[in-house]
Amino acid sequence: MSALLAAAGSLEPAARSYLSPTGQEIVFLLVGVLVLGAAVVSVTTRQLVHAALWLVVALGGLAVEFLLLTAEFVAWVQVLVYLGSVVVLVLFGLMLTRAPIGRSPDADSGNRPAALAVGVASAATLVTLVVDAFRSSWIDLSGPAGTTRLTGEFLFSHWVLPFEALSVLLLAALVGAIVLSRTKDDRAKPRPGNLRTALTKSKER
Amino acid sequence: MTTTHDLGQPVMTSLAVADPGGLIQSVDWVAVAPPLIAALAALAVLVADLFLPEARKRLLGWLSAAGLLAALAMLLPLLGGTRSTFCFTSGGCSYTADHFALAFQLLALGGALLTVLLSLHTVDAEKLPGGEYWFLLLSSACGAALLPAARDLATLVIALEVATLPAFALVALRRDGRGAESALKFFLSSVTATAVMLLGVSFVYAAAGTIQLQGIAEGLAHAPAQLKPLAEAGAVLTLVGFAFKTAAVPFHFWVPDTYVGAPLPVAGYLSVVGKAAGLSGLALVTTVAFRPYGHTWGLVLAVLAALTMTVGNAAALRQRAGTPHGAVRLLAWSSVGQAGYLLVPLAAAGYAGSADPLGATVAYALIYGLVNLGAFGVVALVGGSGRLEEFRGLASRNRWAAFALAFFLLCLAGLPPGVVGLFGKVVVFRAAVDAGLGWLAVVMAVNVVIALAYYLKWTALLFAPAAGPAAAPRRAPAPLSAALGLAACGAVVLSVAPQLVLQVVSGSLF
Amino acid sequence: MHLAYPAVLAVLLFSVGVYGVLARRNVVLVLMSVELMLNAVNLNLVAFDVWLRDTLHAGQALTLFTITVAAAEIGLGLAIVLLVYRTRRTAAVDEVTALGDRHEADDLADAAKEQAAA
Amino acid sequence: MNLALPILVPVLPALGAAAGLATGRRYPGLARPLAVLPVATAAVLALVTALQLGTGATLDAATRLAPTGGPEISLALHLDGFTSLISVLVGLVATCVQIYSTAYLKDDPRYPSYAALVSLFTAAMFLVVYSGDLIVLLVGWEVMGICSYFLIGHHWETADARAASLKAFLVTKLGDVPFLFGLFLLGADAGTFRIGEVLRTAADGGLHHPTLIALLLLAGVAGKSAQFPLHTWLPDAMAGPTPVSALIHAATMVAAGIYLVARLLPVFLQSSAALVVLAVMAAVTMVGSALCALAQDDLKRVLAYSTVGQLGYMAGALASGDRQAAVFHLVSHGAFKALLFLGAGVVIHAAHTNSLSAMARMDGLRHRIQDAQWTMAIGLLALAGVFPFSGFFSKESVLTAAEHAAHGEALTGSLGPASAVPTAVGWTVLVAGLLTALLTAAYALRLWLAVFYGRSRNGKDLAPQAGAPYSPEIDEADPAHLEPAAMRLTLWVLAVPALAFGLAGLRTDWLPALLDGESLRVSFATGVLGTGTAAAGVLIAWAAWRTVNARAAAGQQPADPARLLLGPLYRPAQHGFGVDQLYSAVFVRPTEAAARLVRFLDRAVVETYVRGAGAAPGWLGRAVRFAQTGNAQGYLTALLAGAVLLAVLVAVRS
Repeated sequence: MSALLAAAGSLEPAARSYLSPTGQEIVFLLVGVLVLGAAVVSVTTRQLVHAALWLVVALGGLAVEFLLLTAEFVAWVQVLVYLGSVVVLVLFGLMLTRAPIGRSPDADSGNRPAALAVGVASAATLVTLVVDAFRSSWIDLSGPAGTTRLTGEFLFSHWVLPFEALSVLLLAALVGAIVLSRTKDDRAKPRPGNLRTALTKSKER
Repeated sequence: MTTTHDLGQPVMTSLAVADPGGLIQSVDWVAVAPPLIAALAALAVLVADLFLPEARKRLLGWLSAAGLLAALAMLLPLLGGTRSTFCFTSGGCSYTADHFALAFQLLALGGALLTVLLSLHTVDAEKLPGGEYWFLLLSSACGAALLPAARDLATLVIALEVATLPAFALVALRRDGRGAESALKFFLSSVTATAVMLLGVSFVYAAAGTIQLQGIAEGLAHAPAQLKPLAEAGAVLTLVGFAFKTAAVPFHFWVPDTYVGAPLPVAGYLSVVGKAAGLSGLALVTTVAFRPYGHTWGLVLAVLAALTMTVGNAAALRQRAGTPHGAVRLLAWSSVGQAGYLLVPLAAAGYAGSADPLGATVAYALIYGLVNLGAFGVVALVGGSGRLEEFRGLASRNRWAAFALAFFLLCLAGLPPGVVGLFGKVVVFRAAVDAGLGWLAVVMAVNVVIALAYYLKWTALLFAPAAGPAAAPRRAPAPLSAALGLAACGAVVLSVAPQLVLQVVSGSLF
Repeated sequence: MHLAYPAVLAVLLFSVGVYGVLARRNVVLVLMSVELMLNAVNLNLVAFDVWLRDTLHAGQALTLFTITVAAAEIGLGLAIVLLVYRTRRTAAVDEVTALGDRHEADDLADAAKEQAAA
Repeated sequence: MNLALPILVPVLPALGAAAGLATGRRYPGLARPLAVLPVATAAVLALVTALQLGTGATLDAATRLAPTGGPEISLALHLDGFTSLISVLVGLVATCVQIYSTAYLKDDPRYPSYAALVSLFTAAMFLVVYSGDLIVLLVGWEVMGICSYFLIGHHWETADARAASLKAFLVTKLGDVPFLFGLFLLGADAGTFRIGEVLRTAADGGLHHPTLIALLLLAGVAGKSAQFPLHTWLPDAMAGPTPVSALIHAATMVAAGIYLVARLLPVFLQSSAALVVLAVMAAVTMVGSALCALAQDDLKRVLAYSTVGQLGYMAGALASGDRQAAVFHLVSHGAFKALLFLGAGVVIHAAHTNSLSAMARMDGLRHRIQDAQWTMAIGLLALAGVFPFSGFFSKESVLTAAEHAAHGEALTGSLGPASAVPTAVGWTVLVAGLLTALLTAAYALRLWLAVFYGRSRNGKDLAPQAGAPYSPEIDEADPAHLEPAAMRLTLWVLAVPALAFGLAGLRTDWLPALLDGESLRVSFATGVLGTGTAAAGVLIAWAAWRTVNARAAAGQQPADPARLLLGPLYRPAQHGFGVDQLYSAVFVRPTEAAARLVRFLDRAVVETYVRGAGAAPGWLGRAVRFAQTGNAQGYLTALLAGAVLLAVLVAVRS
């Protein structure tokens, strides 16, 4: 059965050459360049808050890429979870740790040369591997692959167990985050959802 | 959308394969009972925490212990045979309770139970927030119990996260600088390792077309040659996440720092249950999913094993008696070294091309788990700043604790009278030799000898005369004594009758 | 669409994340870089899912799980960062090194003691 | 026969040890009975077992212990004449030592744990003797190693004791690693760990790597039985209490190595190379240690070196293919060496020093401790191999075995063809043995004269010399009183076998029937040669003693007769021919590291271990610790770099 699945992804010589891209591909590439550029700026800029904002651009661009790949539901989740909450959390984190608003000269650690080496090495390796493997693969984008209805169906007909496990994970993360944000002598239990008050309170201390 | 359709390819909608009778997979509740009960117990603790008055919070700990006992009891009806649930209509299941899963569930839940007993005192003494502590511990145990039964990569990854994520919070639960720092290191290493692992998973998925373990094996065996390098790299990257949990070198750096900063029972928990989770995941993905690439990961694991044991033991050897928290640090490095031994049969499985050597890992892990938790328990009992110096003359202050620790250390070292440790090592040794990994066996033997030095040094320290005036013997808290007694009795029983645990070596696991 | 496009984009994004994790000083920025890595994996998974026409949609399911895991991780991670900041007054990853085991100071002290004893 | 008896023999002392450890602190009064009674009972049971078994019979019993998936391990019992003989010896010596210790360590606060360890040690030795399974034997072997570590380090307040216990442990462990490999290889080759079956396989030529196995095992034997080049721990181990020396270093632990080779001799006979190595090892050990013994000033070190030398005789007999002679000498040596050590304990107790040169300046020791004087005379005569003491017969049987081997007709009995032993082995052992006989007689006489016939020159020399060897005992001997009866009477008990056991060699039917059945009769040629060389040694030593005393009377600085005899060899011999220094140079980092070794004894376990095993783990450990900077980013770099490296390697390979 899985042999059949493996054959489902076509390794046949691409129906189109790389030199005559489809409209979708052009959009994908343009957005891809934007995403990559935003990501690079995000990890190099010296303005910490800007880094978070560039991250928003990169993650939003990725949502567009998901849409282009016909994975609608994933795209919306991406927008909701990342742009809606993760980035907000990150900004909170930056502010609560009193990250300077302007340029900070020491945004990068002394580990930069090593980081560059490892980053370049990983990029070289992975790109080589991926290009070598997929140089002739073609994605068939016809038909719905990720509508909300479809997603709901496959999630609940195939992936119930990890889904349930995730609920334990989320609850544990929530409880963990709350308990760590409370200060030690703060014995009164915060009501659910006042993580933020706890955070700000701790900041005031 | 302009696409060219591959005509030879059947177009299937999800409706065509989904079970027409019901949308949701059927569930065998008995099979999933062990992790499920742990999760339910966690919830119960969390709810009970809201209603219990401050003075009765101790009950929560006992409630957790009861929950884990119930979960352990639910292993018994599963002994008969293999049961699977959460099955796909197209074949394969997400959850399988076979002997392999049961053995590791026993380790995870039993280890968690011992940890609970060890923690009862710590939670009080260090004023940790009780309800959250027990809840997080039980959630993590639930993940560790789910992991060995998972049979697809999604469940495996999520279970690993369920086991790990609460542990971050547990490590930092003292909410002081040390706890925070150690949690930070643990967290960063773990998150990075997870990302690398997921990248590997995505490559494996691309090459095999599925994320069910059994399916991956078939898919990889038939994968086109073009995808092979990618698939092998993906397989190896997938191992990283589990190797991180197992504390294999070079993914081990977090271990000493984290153990030192964490509350002691949590450190013990990480060194046993965390390691068991990583190890079971490693065993599953290697021997089940990546079976066709046995020689690749066999070699990788063999090298990792050799590195791990050598680095762990060499570092443990350098621990000074006067360093604060030296005892925990020594145990941390020793656990790195032991992880090396645990990896040996896995590597052997890659070379032998069969899952038979896994039995040795299971047996050794069970032995190691029991003894190591015991050692952490004694260190917790001694308390203080955890310098090795403080163990000098323990025998004159607290004879039973000293004997217990000496016995645990001898078991870890693999010396008589800790015969069970010796047998464990012999079994692992055999696995390596049988698979033709002679060089690894030699490395292991040398390491066992190196390790003798620091285990014996510590043991000798216990019986040396106390340097200062002997402190008045502190009465050991009852639960702590119970846990230590349990661990010591277990180790003694196994030393007298090692076949109890060694029989898994001969039986078939999957 | 050529599969190579999303796949290459994903691995490049991943490497950028790797660089960020290793080069950034502020822990929050390190966390952001980890998010980049995870997102790269997501792109990979979605692309492979669509390419494989996987009837189980394992790729997309895993993507959704990964997003959730990432959210949980960042929540807990920030709590840890705040705790570190509260106790150590810093959020720079290379300043939180009290638990290291280098002990140069120890070694020097030992050497001095040995000198004195001799 | 009833299996319970032989099983109880190792179990009783072990239980006694456990009980002693458990109750020692709370009920100190129980410590003595708990120390003596189990061991004594075990000794009686060992005797009963031996008598029940009778001569020429063997008994094997086994119960499966652990399925390991391969060769299985079983709790096997093997009884034959060898085990009978040695177990009775072990029981006798251990009982004497326990009784003696009740008096010798009367006021030692750590007596309970000491006695328990001695019991445990005895139990382990019984286990080694009775075990029919190599792995179970290994367990006993290791337990003995640990016990000896603790016992030698009994006086751990002193640097010497700590260093010595450590050294004993490390050096024997250095041998145990190859030994472990040898055992596993042997088990793998033979497909079983049962000794009986291993021997059967060996006899059928079924071993694939006999030479490798034999050499690996020899390393362990050299460690335990203190053969060159791993002998260095034994003289240092004298820092332990004297009864421990008697127990460990005369009759039990060091005998274990010899006993093991005797049991596995058919394996060794498969490889003439291993026999040659064994013979050379024995020869170097014998001669070297005898020279060292002659030059030592410390009474116990003299005895220790003589033990090394006598073990060399046994090894030589084994190399000649005659295990009867080896075990014969083992037993008689066990008896007289235990006697000598216990006697030395009495002397040290009375003289307040270990130093021979200090004793040589003391008047009247012989009047105060007459028991010791006469029993030690018996022991020394046996050691020197004078007719009709036990040492004479056993040593002659060794020389006879060597002589036969030299003529190509080795007394291998039913174990293998006589041709298995190269003639060079016989010659090596024979020549070295005769030379050693001469030296042995010389140092035995020197010892006796120095201890008992010392003469005070000016009455003020009684205090030990500055820098005299270290005397660890808690010492409150009162010159007005005799030593306690427990110390004196045990000497006489041990004197009986030292005197009479050799006569068993004369009754040619009993002892051989118990062992392999070959004759143990002394051949005329070696008898004459051996006695002649011994007599020559005595004469030379006597002459030297007279010369030295005459010079002293003439007002010259009194000197050690050994200095006269050895000439330029004296100083190297006194320092064990620099083997230790050689080790420092080779294994330990040169010179300054050796000096630091002494200074940092508190960390000694780690440091010496690290250096003894080569400095690599130490450097590695330092590097690892150095990498543990505490900077999480560094950790992440290693993690990611490791992952990338793995990916690259795998991608390149595929």
